[in-house]
Amino acid sequence: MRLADLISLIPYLLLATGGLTLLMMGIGPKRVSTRRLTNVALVFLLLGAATTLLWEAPREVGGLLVADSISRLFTPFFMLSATAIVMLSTSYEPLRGEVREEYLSLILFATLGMILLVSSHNLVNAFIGLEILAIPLYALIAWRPERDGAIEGGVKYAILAGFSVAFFLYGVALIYAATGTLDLAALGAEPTSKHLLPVAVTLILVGIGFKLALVPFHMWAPDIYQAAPSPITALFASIAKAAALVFLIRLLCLQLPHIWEVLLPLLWGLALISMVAGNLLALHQQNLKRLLAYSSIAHLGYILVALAAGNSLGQDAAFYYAVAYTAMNLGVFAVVAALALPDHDRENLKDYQGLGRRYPIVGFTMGICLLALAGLPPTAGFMAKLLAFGAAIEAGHIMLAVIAGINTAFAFFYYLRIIMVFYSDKTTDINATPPAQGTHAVLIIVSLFVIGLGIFPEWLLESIKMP
Amino acid sequence: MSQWLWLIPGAPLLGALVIALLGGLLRREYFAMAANCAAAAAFAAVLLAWFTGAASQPLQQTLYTWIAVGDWRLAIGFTLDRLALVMVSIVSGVGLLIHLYSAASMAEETDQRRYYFFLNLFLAGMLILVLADNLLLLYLGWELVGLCSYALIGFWYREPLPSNAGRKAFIVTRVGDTALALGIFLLFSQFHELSLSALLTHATTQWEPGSQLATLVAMLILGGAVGKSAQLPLQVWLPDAMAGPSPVSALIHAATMVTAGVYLIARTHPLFELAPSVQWLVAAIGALTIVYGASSALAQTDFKRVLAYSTISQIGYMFLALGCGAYALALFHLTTHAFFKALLFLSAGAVIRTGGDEHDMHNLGRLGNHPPLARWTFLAGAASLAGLPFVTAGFYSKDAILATAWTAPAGPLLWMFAAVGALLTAVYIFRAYLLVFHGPGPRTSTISLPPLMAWPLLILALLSLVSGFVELPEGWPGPHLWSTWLEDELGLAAFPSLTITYTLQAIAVLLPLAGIGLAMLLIHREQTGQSLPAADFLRTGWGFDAFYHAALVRPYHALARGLWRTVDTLVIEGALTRITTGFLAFAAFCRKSVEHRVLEVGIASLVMALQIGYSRLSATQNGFLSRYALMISAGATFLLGYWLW
Amino acid sequence: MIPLNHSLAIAALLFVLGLAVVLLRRELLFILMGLEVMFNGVALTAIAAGQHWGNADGQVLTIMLMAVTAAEIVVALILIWLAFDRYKAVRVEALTRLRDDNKEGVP
Amino acid sequence: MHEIIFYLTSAIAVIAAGAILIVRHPVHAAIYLIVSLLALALLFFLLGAPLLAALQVMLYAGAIMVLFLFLIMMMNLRTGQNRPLSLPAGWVPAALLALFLWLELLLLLTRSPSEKVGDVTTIGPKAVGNALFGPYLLVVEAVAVLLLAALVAVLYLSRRRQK
Repeated sequence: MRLADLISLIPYLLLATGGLTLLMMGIGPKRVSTRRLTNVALVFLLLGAATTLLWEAPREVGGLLVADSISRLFTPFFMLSATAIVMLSTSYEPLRGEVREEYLSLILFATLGMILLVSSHNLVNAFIGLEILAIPLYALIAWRPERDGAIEGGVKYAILAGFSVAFFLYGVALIYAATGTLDLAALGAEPTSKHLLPVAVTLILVGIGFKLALVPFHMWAPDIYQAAPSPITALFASIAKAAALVFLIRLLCLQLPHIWEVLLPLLWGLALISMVAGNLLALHQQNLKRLLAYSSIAHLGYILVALAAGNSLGQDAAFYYAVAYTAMNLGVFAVVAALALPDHDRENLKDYQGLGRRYPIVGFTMGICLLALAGLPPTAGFMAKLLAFGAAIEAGHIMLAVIAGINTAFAFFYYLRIIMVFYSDKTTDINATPPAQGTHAVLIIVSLFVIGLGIFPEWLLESIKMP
Repeated sequence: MSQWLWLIPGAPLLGALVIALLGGLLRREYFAMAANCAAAAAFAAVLLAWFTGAASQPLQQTLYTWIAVGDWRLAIGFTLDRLALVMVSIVSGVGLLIHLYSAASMAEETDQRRYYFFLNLFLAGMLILVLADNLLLLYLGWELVGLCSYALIGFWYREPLPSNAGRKAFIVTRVGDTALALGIFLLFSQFHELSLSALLTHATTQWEPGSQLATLVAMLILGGAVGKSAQLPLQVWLPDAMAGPSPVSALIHAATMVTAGVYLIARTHPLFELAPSVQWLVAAIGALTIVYGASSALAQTDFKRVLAYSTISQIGYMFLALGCGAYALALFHLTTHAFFKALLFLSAGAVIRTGGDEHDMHNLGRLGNHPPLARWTFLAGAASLAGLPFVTAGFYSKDAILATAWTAPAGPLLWMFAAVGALLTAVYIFRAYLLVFHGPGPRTSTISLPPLMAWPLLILALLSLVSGFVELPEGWPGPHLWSTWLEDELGLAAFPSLTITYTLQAIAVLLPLAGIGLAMLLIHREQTGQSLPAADFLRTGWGFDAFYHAALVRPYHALARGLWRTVDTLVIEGALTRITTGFLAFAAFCRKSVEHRVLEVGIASLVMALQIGYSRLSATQNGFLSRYALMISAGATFLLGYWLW
Repeated sequence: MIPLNHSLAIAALLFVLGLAVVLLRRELLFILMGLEVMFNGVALTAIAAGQHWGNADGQVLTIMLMAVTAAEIVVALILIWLAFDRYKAVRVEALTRLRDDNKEGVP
Repeated sequence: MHEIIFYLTSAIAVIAAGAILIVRHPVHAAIYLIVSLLALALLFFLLGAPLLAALQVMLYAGAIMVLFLFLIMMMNLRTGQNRPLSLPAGWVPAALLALFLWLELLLLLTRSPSEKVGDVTTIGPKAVGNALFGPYLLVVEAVAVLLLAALVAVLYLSRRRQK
């Protein structure tokens, strides 16, 4: 292992040692303050993000990991988002006193899982990454088990995630059975004439589809979104999904383009039903977190519209959409977290009445992120949809693009409904402590990012170009 | 200068940002100063461009590449050719004067920050629109000015009238904007290109003249232009927009924004040349609008609404010129119109302001006591608008359009409309002048205007009188600077043979004089209590508002309600059958016709389908773990089934 | 010897049996056992394929699978235990409090 | 001979797995599961993976199943009874779906004819070890983190319970 390899590994090592350090601090005889623990976690995450700058041009590490432009973009992105999650968690009322070394180390491990997933060059590695991401989440969903629905959410997610990962693994095993290798580069050279190969990739698609909450693998999403503490909802509604998505795009577009081609009709169908069912389900939903869960199902549908195009524009659009989607959802769930009541989240929409007026920054972020989710310029959401639907049109999927457009129009209704609630004249009388400084910082940064990405999309599109 | 091009829209944009972000730190008197500085900087940049060769050589600047995906890239860039140079000069020059005027006239308003923010933002948007070298940026500016217009019309949003007017303007122009957006999409899907110059080259080389695509695209662009420029049939928003402050009316709804449609057509004129039928339609719309606006202005009692209908009518002249292929002449009239219409609005604003916010012309006349300066400058503007021969700019620009209209297909007919319009123009504007300034009230006022209001009026008055001399009528000895300078970009206008031209010019000389006489007659009749025949019809703008209300607004309301409420409410509300009378019978017929029923049932069943879809799907989310797993396996089975099949 | 197809068919049968257990049984512990059987189907696929291709990757995959299953089962078991401890929930029917609220949902 | 043992063992593995579907008592189910796992271990051995066979016995049958049994006993102590087996309401579609999925998999898996049928070559612990600590070294490290994460999760959740 050469020095350059080691340098490429530094972010991963930092996350693992960061988790360990936190745990060690926890077992010492003296109780370390929560603030200090948080700071340590933040330092490791930021350091990890910074060290990705040291990465050299695309290189493979031990045939398992690859540090190319995609991982160089998403690794620091995930780490920074995880920083935001940590900051949200520390001031999240329902978890007060529970954000200690276990919580923080699990978040660090989950982040490690994500960055392993997006940079893996081998299916075994991807599988482990997926699991390092998933297992901390089982516990994090049920964090502070006495919360309403926490355990139910944890059990549901653990069992269903196990169920879906069985499909994923079955796909991996069948790929191995078909070709005798698990290395993605070697797989790229295999012809599709091996019947098992597309079948196996379809099974992997089922497993990833579960993580992405595509219809019909979506049913867990609203329940778990509702059950989890909002910062954790933010985690797996944004970056965890983005990680799975990036892995899928890497697998299909970069490594197995020939499989991608034959898989297009399936993606087409998944995109269609995800959009339609997601938006329909969101239409009258009263619980904000569930509503956002359904909206994110629809958004994954839009992303699949781009992927189903099967061209390079679609690939770029999907990557762009992944980033935009992450930021938008991080923003809305950060708002939900910021407005939480002492013991649980606000549930029904009417509990949020007028809060946008009372807390201007919160309202601003919610407004920006919802407009972005609705796809209005000049936000990133607009550009993402433009690129995605543009890709579909370029590929001749006019029908799909039209349906996506209609869906976007309908989705407008419920996004507008939320904004109207936030800025309604009546104000809810359910009071809670105002959002903390750290939360405000996260909110502002996220909304600026969402706007900035919409105005300067080239910055992102440039950086995902393959050298 | 090329690398400083961004400064032209950048300066007001920066001003707007400073006012928005640092507004909390500034005392309220400084908002006007900041906004004026920004406008002055933009104007200075334009002057600099004139002196550094923009008048001879187009300038270009690419700011940054916005998107580059696949084989397609979109750069944000500005182009300053002669057409754009004319526009930016007007926008920034007149804009600056109106900013200065605002500083005095709006000084007592409490919400200075919002006002100047939107005023500066509007200026930036308009300059972006004009300078944009691609359609997307143009559309951005287009929407930005629409937004600012909406915000400024509704500046006094606590009163119902302005805020409703703002909403109306927004919604009506949105119809046009949608058409424009569709046109842009269509162009993009055809050529995978948004750069204006490249698009026009592609279109002229690849499309046959008269081809369906070219016609469709031209129609869509025309739709956008019609909405923004308040031409038939989307003119209804402009009279109501007068509910905003007078400087706003002067800047946005007379001098600049409403001419954006004219600019757009001039900018994309090769497309219209590929679609001769649409081009003729432009001329026809223009001709009809001229008569429509002028006749409606005839019966108004509200001072500013006269000017609003007059604007509609005058932009009709520009459309007529565009439709006849005389783009340079359209631009010429645009320029002179910007001067005299801004002048009219500003002096009318001064009169209204000193008259205690009185809008009714009869009352203003009874009140008398108007600042003399406002009176003389109004007279100058009115003379120019009426086109009093030889000494006013309006004469030269309108006369040329009248002459060139003769050459178009069905030219004599178009000319007739334009000539009738010219006559009516003189009638209504002098009616307004006589009513307000020669009413029964005292005429001994010595009220002087503050210098910040006086100077813009004087400058504009001067320009309204002399700016016509750059282009003397066809067949006259003397300079034709304007058309020759723009010839490379916009081509030359066609004129009928010299004898006809001279005849037409002679008629054009007589028309305004006849108009003044008619105006005096009219005043006399009005003062003796006889009103104009069909005055109500004219005053309501030929009843367009009522028509739209019955044919569009009411069904739309029902539709919106239906979407929000449940199905049965829709069915009850959606009956929608209140029969209107008079000439609105046509609308009633439409509403009762088969199509409407079909639409209604369609909407109802759509809502029903959505409801059912929601409740069916929502019922599956029953929290039941095994059911969730079942769905996953079912999904997997279906996906695998694809490979079997 | 044993053809790859046969092993794969047996593995598929195991996988589907496990799946059937997950779908048909309502006791949480049974569902977890069903998951185990599914994973074992996968393991058999990997081992058989490893034999077919004559390399160790299949076995590596299976070892990873075992480690992951162990981790997963442990966390799942503790959650099931918590559910039992708090709500006396042994069957999935007891865990349906998180759901779409249909009574109030339609305006 | 080899084949007979193989098919016989697979039959046991399948039947034992199928039994889980129908038995009533969780302890019985656990025992059937152990039988299935052990049969599978034998299959691994027959397929030339002795290391995995050993691991299967130790890890699954030895460790994980003990956890299961432990939990069953704890829970049964509380409930004190087990219900008679009654298939849930919507079992027919679910069963049909499973059947259909199996047929589908079978058809897809046997599409390509298996070409070579040679002798079983044992891939021993050494080869596996070489692979694990050669090309897959990083994965092994990652698994360590995974197990640590699981440990932390379990410790936290169980600590809560004691309060």
